Amino acid sequence: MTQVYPDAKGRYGDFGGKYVPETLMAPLQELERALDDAMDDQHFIDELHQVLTEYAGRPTALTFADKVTEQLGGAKVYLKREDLNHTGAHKLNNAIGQALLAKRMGKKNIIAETGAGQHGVASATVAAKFGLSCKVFMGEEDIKRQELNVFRMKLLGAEVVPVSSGNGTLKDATNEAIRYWVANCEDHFYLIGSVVGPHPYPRMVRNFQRVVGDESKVQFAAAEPSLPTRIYACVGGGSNAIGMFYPYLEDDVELIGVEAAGKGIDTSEHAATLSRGSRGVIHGSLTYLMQDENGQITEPYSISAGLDYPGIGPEHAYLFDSKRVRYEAVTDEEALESLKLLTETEGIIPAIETAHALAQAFKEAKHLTSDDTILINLSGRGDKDMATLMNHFQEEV
Amino acid sequence: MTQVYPDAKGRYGDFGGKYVPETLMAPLQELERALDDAMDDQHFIDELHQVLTEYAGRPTALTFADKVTEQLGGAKVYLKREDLNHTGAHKLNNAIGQALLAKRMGKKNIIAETGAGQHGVASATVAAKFGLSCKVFMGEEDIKRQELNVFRMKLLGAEVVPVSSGNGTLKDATNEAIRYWVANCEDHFYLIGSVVGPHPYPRMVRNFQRVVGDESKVQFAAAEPSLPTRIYACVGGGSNAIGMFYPYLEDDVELIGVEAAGKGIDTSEHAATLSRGSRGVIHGSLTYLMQDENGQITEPYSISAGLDYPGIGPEHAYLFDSKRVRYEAVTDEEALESLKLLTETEGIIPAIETAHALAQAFKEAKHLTSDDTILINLSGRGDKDMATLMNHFQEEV
Amino acid sequence: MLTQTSFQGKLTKTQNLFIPFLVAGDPTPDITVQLAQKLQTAGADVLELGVPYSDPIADGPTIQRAAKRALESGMSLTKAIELVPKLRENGVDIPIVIFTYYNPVLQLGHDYFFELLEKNGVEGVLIPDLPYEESSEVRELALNYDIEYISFVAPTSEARIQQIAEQARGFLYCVSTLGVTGERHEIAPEVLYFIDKVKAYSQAPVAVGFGISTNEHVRLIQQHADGVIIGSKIIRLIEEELDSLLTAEAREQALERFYVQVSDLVK
Amino acid sequence: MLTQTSFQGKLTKTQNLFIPFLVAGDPTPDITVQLAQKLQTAGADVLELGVPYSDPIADGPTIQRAAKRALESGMSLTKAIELVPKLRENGVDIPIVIFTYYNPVLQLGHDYFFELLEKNGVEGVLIPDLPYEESSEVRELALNYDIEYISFVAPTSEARIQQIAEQARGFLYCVSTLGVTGERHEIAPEVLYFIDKVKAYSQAPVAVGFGISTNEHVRLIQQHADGVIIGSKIIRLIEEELDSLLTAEAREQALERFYVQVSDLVK
Ligand SMILES: Cc1ncc(COP(=O)(O)O)c(C=O)c1O
Ligand SMILES: Cc1ncc(COP(=O)(O)O)c(C=O)c1O
Repeated sequence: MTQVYPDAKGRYGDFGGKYVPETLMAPLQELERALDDAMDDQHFIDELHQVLTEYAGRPTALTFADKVTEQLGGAKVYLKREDLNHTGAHKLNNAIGQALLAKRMGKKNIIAETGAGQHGVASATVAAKFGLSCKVFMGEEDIKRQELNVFRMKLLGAEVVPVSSGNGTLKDATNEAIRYWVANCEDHFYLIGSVVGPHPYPRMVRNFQRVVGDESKVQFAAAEPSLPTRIYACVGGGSNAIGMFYPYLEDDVELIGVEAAGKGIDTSEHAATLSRGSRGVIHGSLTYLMQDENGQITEPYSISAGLDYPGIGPEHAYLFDSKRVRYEAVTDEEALESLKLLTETEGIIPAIETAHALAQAFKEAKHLTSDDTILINLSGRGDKDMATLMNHFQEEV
Repeated sequence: MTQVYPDAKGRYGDFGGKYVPETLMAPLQELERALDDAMDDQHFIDELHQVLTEYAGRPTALTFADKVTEQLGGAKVYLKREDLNHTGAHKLNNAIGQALLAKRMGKKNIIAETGAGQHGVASATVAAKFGLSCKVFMGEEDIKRQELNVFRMKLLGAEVVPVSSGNGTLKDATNEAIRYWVANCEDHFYLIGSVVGPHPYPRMVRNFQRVVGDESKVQFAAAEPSLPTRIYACVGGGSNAIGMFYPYLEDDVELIGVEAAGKGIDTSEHAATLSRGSRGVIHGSLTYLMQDENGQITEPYSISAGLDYPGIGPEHAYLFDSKRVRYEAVTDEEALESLKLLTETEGIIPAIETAHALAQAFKEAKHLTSDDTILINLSGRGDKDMATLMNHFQEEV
Repeated sequence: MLTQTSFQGKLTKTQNLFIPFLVAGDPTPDITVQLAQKLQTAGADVLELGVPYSDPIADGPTIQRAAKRALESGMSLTKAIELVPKLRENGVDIPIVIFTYYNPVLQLGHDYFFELLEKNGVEGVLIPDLPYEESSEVRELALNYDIEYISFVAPTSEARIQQIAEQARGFLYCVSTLGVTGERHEIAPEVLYFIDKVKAYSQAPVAVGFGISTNEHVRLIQQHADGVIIGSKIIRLIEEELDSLLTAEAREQALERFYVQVSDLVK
Repeated sequence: MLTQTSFQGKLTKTQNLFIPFLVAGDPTPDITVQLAQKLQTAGADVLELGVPYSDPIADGPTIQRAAKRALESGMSLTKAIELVPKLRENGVDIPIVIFTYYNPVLQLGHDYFFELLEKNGVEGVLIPDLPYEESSEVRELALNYDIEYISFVAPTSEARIQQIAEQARGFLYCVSTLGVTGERHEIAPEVLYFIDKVKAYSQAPVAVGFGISTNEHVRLIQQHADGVIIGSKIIRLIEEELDSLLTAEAREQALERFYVQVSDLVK
């Protein structure tokens, strides 16, 4: 299966492709060639590995969550600790990979889109480390909501470009980043933050994120006699999930992607792209997305900024249709409850994105036995979410 | 030398000892016995190692800071990445060690003091992980200044006890924690956050923090043919510094501890205990401290809450007097400038505490040659300092 | 050497083409019809009728604003297509090309989309985010329905210029500069060189778009290409008259001023 | 079986001792003198004169507040010792014990400290954060200067009780409960058991402190121990009269009320 897709046109079954203005076709081909060339070059692979190890702090730990396990009374719960990655989430793995590639391609400038600012911070970080200029496109609404991350990017030397088009959120920031790239593709590298966008982005980002799953496989084998019964990851664009799932696709392991149900998938306020969306094209790729009957893309909602995206990576669309991965949706409330549970029992404050995966995993773990093991991708830490959490929990704690 | 101190009375040369109310003598002896017993027990050592590895994410990376090195044009700069430790600083190493010891001693409740909240968060974290109740004493002024960390502790399930005595800062919180401990020593474990306090605390905390230096020695040997020329660490109470320095004390390596000079050591607003303080007793230990001519302890000042302490660990007092370690002081301004430099060149936002070590190291690295290597203990990440940094840099960035 | 007649034979000219762009429904469907009449009177050879879209990645701020206004007036792909018979009723008989992003097309379904186009008498279609490699099914359907599928070439197209140009139908949309739609100050010499290169391969008339905003641009481009596509500049002219256009009593005069400005632009 | 006379022979009683505690300079040095007079009249056998300190880790909130007031009035270790001759001048002739944390002593230097004590006629010293193991030098100096170095025992002292008690001088300060200074509601039976145990070893009178705040406490304790040390309760009585004490016209009456309250406490 791992060999089957994407095909030469960047297709995962029906999904993927390159739905971009003509101007970008050449840069995408150039990128694809450079990527293939780099991934064949042991020197590049070694450099990537070295940066991941010596700079980002990989491998991240695999933690047996003994207290949660005890509390749930079902399957043994393991956590893959991407929260311990430099800058606090899996996002950096991909940013490092793409930045090294940009450098190799001789591009001195990177551009990136960001919603909550996590990918923006990761991009600004690698730009600083590798001596690249960095422009981060960010919706004006998001800039207001994520003051701290905006400041962090600036401190790292990046320029944050406010985007007022549309609703001034992630989708619009992405549109604007693409527009800027169209105009400046000759010397700019567009560093996309998830397994979305036109081919070869979904493949490239997956390959830079699979280190999560690959490491976990080795670590899990050292801890348990067999593979995990189930693996959980939250799904926004889908990069942490595919990074975790990919190395297990051909194994006898149940894989569960967890979307944001916001205020409920039966309301209009959610971001459950697979559970409630339909096929369409967004940001250069054919996939599932949230749209109205006229094919206008609609604004999603989730308490978690990183899941608040109307599309999803095309590989997930494929894995959904082919039923290799099960996708579930978890509400704001359920996520926050699980966040609190993990915090109180394990002393780990996860990102609200991550808490969606936790919620589904905890629900299911109860009904499994102590012979079962589950692995959750702890995609990031909750430090960035403190303002939101304070709003929500202030009275309770 | 490593065998010479502390002696049986907890003395490092003249320094250290147990200057505590009679009530605490027995609990301190109990602690000392339990500690010695635990450190002799391979089972305890293995458990400690396992938690550090699988939960905290150790070993933390050793990063070659190529861009800073290039920019400074002198010695090669290496960073020991305690910022990648769970909860973002070296503090957790010690909290894990003490919490495991508390559990082993059958104490179900821990108490801790905190200034900025870093040790409070570390304590609340281990309390959650090991199922202990946790009370964190914190000055009322600090509670106002560190709203976010207060919330974090509460979310982790800890009780934050406001301390209004004195100036309502760290020193007073420590006094209050000691008072509470005096009253509740039978079933409470006092989890001190640095190499301060009465014997055996300074020794215990050093032994739980030496993992930093021990790891770095192995990692450095893999990266360079010889030991570092100089090693730098910031000094508040002195735990990250002693953790880093201790394994090198008998080696031919220059060790530099960096205190907070605040607005300048010739003003009244600084926290440069060794550079400007005198001998005295604080929090149970004979050491250097900041006091007036009547022996009343004075309030220190530093932009960095973690260095804003009027005393220092007794082992540092000894290493200062014996000249084995050189101590320097760095102002707020110098620290912030180095914080910015590291952020922009390496994509790592350090804690303001850490930035003091950076400032001194960067100053000196310029005058060394490319045959020299320096190692800086990157004691923590700057996420906790964003509000302070925003205030300071908002116009600049 | 352009011999191909196209747009169901309705485009007989193959030089000095003037192809203006309107967003259907900007600011209202009725006004779009009136603006189209003026453009035809001012010499338009083909009308590019844009369908407003929530996420127009190939468009600059001017056309984004127009799309926003049009979406607020309730426009959709279906309604835009159904506006064509209205245009005909009102005397607009030049070939009409529907400009739409791919996602709304996908929601209608390819077949239904072409049925709609045919039923409503649309002569061409142009999808900016459906590059050559992704468009074979749509191009085939277009051939079957005898509707021109307009292709793009860009300065970065390089090796693909020939492939695309040789299969071009209707006209070949030559993106004059990198970037999204919007007015530009200067036309760089490389642009003219690029146009010449494209012309050498193209069977269809080569029309140049993106950034043409002055009469000088038009004259210069017409010396090298077969036509000009003018989008953002036209939208800007509409924006200048927006209040008047939306006021019943002032509209006639605003349309007249629009007509004069457009005529000056392409004179 | 207590035979030792102490405090340079000035303490001849070895039972039913009443040892009140004042913070020197709370709220002013002059008022401290007046309060001491009243305490002597109310039957005090020894006066414990506290030196205010910035970081009093063995004290509860009441004594912390007193220390704060005293520091604000400019009090220091030297000034507290120099207050003793003033007390003598005003007729306070019971033994006086200086209660001070160790750090101010260290700043003066051990020798100079004892010289000062001697010169000013202080009979005893008590350092709450200088436990037995850290105090050998100070104890030796105290012996040389014939000044009583008062030791503490606490419920947690266990094996050390005997060692400390056997070397006790002046009186042995028996910390009745865990915790810092402050009033308590009840005296637990374990406390009495603990006192009995201490008494069995001690050469010096055993005085019990920490938490004694009612006449019932005093009576109960006196049945087991040789004396009571009353600190926080005395400070509370001062606090109740604080405003009056600080007003020249009201002071005399306030002192009188203070006297009555103290007398009731130890009657
Ligand atoms: C911690 C964390 N987890 C998950 C996500 C969602 O992204 P993806 O689905 O690409 O992993 C984000 C996005 O910002 C994130 O910050
Ligand atoms: C990141 C960091 N570094 C250093 C310190 C200073 O403590 P110490 O001197 O004990 O290492 C602190 C204290 O909070 C800290 O948070």
